[in-house]
Amino acid sequence: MPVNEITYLEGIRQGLQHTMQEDPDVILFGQDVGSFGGAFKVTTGFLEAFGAARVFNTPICESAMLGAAIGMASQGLKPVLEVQFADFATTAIHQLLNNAGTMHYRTGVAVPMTVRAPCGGGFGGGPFHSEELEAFFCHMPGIKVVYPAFPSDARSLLVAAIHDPNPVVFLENKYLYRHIKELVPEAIAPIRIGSARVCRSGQDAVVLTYGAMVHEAIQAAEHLAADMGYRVMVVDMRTLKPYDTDTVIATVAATNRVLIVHEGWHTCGFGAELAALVAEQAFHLLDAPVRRLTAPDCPVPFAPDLEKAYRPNAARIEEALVELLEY
Amino acid sequence: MPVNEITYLEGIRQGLQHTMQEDPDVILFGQDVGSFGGAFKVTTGFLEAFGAARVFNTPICESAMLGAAIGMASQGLKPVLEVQFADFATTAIHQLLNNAGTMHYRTGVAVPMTVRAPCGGGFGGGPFHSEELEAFFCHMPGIKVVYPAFPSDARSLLVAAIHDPNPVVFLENKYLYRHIKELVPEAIAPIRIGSARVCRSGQDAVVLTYGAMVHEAIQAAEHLAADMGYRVMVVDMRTLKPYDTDTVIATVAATNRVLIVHEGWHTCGFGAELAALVAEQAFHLLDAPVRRLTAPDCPVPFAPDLEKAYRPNAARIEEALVELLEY
Amino acid sequence: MNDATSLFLLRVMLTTRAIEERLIRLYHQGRIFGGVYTGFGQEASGAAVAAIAAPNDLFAPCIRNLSLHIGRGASPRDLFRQWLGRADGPTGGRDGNVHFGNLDHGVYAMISHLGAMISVVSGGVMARRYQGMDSVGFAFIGDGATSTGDFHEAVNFAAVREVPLMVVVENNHYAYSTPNASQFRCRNLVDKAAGYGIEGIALDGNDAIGLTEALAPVVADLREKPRTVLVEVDTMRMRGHGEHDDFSYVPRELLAAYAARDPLTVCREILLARGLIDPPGLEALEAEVQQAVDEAQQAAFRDPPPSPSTLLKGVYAGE
Amino acid sequence: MNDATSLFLLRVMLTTRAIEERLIRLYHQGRIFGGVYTGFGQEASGAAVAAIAAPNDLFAPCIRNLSLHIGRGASPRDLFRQWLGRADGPTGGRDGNVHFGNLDHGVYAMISHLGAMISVVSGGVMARRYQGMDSVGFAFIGDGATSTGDFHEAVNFAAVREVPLMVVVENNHYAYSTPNASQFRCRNLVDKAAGYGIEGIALDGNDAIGLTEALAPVVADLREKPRTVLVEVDTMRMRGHGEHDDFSYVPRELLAAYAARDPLTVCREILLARGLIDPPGLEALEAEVQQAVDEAQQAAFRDPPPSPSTLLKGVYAGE
Ligand SMILES: Cc1ncc(C[n+]2csc(CCOP(=O)(O)OP(=O)(O)O)c2C)c(N)n1
Ligand SMILES: Cc1ncc(C[n+]2csc(CCOP(=O)(O)OP(=O)(O)O)c2C)c(N)n1
Ligand SMILES: [Mg+2]
Ligand SMILES: [Mg+2]
Repeated sequence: MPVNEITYLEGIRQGLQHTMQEDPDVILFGQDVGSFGGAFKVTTGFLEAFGAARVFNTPICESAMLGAAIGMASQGLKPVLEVQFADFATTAIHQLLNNAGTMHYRTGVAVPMTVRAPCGGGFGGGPFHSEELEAFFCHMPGIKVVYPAFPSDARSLLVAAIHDPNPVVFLENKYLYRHIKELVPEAIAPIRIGSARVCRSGQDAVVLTYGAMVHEAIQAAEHLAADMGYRVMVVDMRTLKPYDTDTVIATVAATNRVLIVHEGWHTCGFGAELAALVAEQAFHLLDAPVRRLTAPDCPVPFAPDLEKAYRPNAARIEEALVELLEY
Repeated sequence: MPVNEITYLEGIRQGLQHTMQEDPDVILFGQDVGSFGGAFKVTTGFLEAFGAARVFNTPICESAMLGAAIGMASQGLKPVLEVQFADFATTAIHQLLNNAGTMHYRTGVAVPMTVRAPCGGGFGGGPFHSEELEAFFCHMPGIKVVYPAFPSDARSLLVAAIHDPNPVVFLENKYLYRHIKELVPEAIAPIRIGSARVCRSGQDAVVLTYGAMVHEAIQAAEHLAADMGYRVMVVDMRTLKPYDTDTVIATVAATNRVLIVHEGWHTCGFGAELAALVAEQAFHLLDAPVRRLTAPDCPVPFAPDLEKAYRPNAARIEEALVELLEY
Repeated sequence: MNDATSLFLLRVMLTTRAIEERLIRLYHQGRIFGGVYTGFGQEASGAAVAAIAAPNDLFAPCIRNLSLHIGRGASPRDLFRQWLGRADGPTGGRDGNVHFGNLDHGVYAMISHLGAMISVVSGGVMARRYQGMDSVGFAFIGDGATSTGDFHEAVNFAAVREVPLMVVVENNHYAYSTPNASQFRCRNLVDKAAGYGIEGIALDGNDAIGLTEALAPVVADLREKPRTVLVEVDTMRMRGHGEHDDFSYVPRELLAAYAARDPLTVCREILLARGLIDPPGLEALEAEVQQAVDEAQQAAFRDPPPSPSTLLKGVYAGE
Repeated sequence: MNDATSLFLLRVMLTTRAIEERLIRLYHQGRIFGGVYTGFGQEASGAAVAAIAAPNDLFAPCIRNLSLHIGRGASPRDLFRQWLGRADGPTGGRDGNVHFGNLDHGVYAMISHLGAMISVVSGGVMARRYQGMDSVGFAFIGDGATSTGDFHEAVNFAAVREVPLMVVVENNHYAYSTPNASQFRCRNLVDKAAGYGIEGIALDGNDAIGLTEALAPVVADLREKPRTVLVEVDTMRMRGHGEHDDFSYVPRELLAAYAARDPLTVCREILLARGLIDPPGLEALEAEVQQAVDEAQQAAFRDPPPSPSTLLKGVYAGE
């Protein structure tokens, strides 16, 4: 089986390209996604490959873009909409929450649309180009939320998202775009939305995380193994709504100590949901209180030193793990 | 001390009226708040009492309304903005999250504005007039969130919200507007944003809740006391951001069993935050897993039987409490 | 315009009026859960659009456009089922009152957020044309809702993409209690068309026949030369925002002026004058419509409500 | 227009250009964290507005309006501190690049969400007038951002409330890579004015002196008769959207045409022609500006970054 090394960004590109090649119902639009290839150059060449009827630029109007995607999806197309930064989706929350998220429930009409939303910080993007908004999206009934951390998963999950008959928010971590590479086979393996990935095995504690923090957690676990001999499991949640409660419970059963890590805000973040689930359903399995390590409730700061203090990283994950392991 | 019986709605009205009488910097605007008195008639007579410079109708433009409030607040006024239903604030999340919520952090300019947002269901409002969106608001750095359940608290907390130097989302439960009465003194007692209210004492379990569910929880606790002799404490969180972690921990310490109840959605709801806090900080105090009783992840249905199944109520709280108490 | 179309307009409007009169009565009898919102006095535009449209066209009605639903084939019984939250109604009781539609008839079920549906119907038309269908979209919107960002984004986007879309602004002079003067500063809402680079057409919104005659050629042309157009129709909301609202803020002379031009009266008179119907025929038609509405209401009251056990069915498709 | 004003325009634009040229160089040297976005070629409008405005006026600049900041008194050192994320910069390193302001100068710090600041400056002006101050607002916005719902809501709201607000649309023909033709269908953006019931004025955006002369009486009149106006200025973005962008999608002839009408060249020539400055005076001024920029940059590089311990300071006011 031929194997190639691809970036996270290339994984997204391949997933989208593959789906568009296979299925003429897939339509791509967004600001600058046409000949420019999008702000992050994910769709370079798509206009040329698939033509102006399937790939087009929009004016700057997130609400109308989402509305149009809903309209297209309701007619059986599978629109893929790129918002330039997830942060800007906040101008059109109602279209996702109230329109896309309720249409099937209210009327029986399915809305198979995918919203690609680049998110996350770590590159000096400041308060308006670095946000992690998964908690908002996960709170919306009728919406699915996918957030890969690896090139292979990005590729497979984008295919799954596009073919899912529901509105899916596909979160792309901008920091990972060009920082993460992986060897992947030619053929795209199917992944079920709702399944987590155990990235690293271990029995002393488990880190439940996703997005860029997966890689920080793996690094922290490796340090800890080398320095102190602890075996820490790392789980990439990978899909946040629905999320893989079975894997969460199983890994808590296997380790009895849980650290939850994400780069989104603390209060009512996705980590709260995970901690609540563990507290409700795995209480008897815990040898120590569940612990959250998240960004604080604070706008994402620009200055490198501030952002470093803001964003969890391998060193702070390691610290938290040591406290948890020594509890 | 003269005492009057007032409704929840009247509490809000009095709080607003009092503040406007005392402080000319308080300005009121929103759709139909003028001579019409607003969709729920909270501001009847305000235009006549305070004049057109301080009370005015706006076009239908939630984003521009929020933006204008930010602009006014940045100049030292204390605007109070009514959105007709909290549901419609979803068209302008960016103004709250990104603009109001970050301005002081970014520039040192305070934004003392209050957004009054009628929310919640129980009256056949359907998917777009019944939403509970506190989890969204609580996830936003720089924003405070207040959600009274009693006429006296509504009155006091609205005064506190208006005088707070930060953007405050003041959630008003529509079901409570005319359903809940309370005897209150003439003088408005100050309440600190960040303090919960212990509505009912007890030592067998505690219900952490807010909004309309406070009254359902009290009813459930009374039934349980009468039927089975259990003494269940009920805590009205009352302010959700910041929330009163001390009271939460203290009541868990006093009862060792926790039920969290709200009528908002389950996943990443405010209940997840409370459960996570308890799991992290009061793990050793628990005799049973913490439990959430919330609305399911489902649009708010219209039909009475469906909405009854959707929305937690005294009977279901009682059921959950029995399970918790017998764990 | 052929005779059948004229009679279609009259029948649609009579049916709409009869249903809404019944809803109003049921509301005041306390037999309806939730509020009641009608298009009383605004029946002409929805009927006219239904008369003009083709089978593959798509529609985004607002709260005052029951006549559009009726014109596209919604049955009175479905209407009452919707208002009563019945299991077999268009939304199965998940939503109530005006928030329904039927994509088999091309009609989207609105969400409450004003302006949000224009882009949806526009996207629907884009999809149908991509699929090779001839399809034109019709979006209705109130004077108040033209202030929303959603109105602007959707009209601009559609105009740029040359989506064949007719945006019908029903200027009924009030948005809830707020009059035009506090809502916009342009003289007419049709003045907005130029800012989108599209044609604007202002018409009398109470004359269904006049609307049909004026708009039919425009729509025919949209099919040939796809593009977006803005139509402003002048009309009046003859009741409160909802039935809970006594609309005492509306000057009674204004209401009287529009009452004299009630869409049903206008249509009836034209049909009588043109000899397309005679008084006995009219009486028979009205009786027939009333009977259908009576029967539909009675049937809907007997129809079952949704079972609570179905609460979570269909939150996600494919599950 | 008096001579001092002409010289003010020149100095503001020279300073702006010198700072932005320096930022571009620093970016390509890898000495700036994050991206660099400039208003290269669009210096005239911000300078003109600064020249016209009064002390109590309020401003909402966009990413291409450094000249407005400079014209309102932002120091080059503050600018570099901002771009370098320094502790004592306008946002203390919490925000970066163009997202800064100074309310002491009446200038709001923009958020990125396009269109969102128009309502903010409008609300600020409402507040100042309520407080009895004479204040006019100036909001800048790009051609692309006119497509946002926020633009529409804010302009309509301001127009209805008769807020003295000048909305300056800088049509630089591109929104990132997207040309006007894919952004709007009206001929000129000023065509939107009628839809808000406000006056629209179209001007050459590269002639600071012409802009000042044309707009000064308009602003004077706004103070007397408060109302909102829309100004469209024709200009060109002479670099990429940011320095990471090679803007190869912009036809080089288009750039050449605007290069010939570079705002600095235009202004210099008028001043020389009017005898308000002579070549040696100009040279001296340019040298002075360059030296100020050099010093400011060097000072800013020495200025300390914020301490990580201050991360949570100021999330809430009053704490
Ligand atoms: C975004 C949004 N804000 C507020 C509301 C509340 N609301 C419902 S109808 C209405 C008035 C609508 O007026 P108009 O558009 O003129 O329609 P009409 O009722 O006159 O037909 C308002 C403010 C809403 N539905 N959506
Ligand atoms: C609501 C929103 N959507 C998308 C973006 C991303 N974005 C930043 S600048 C830009 C182009 C802006 O074009 P224009 O308004 O013409 O201003 P110019 O850059 O030409 O000065 C875009 C799409 C944004 N900032 N805000
Ligand atoms: Mg109206
Ligand atoms: Mg531009």
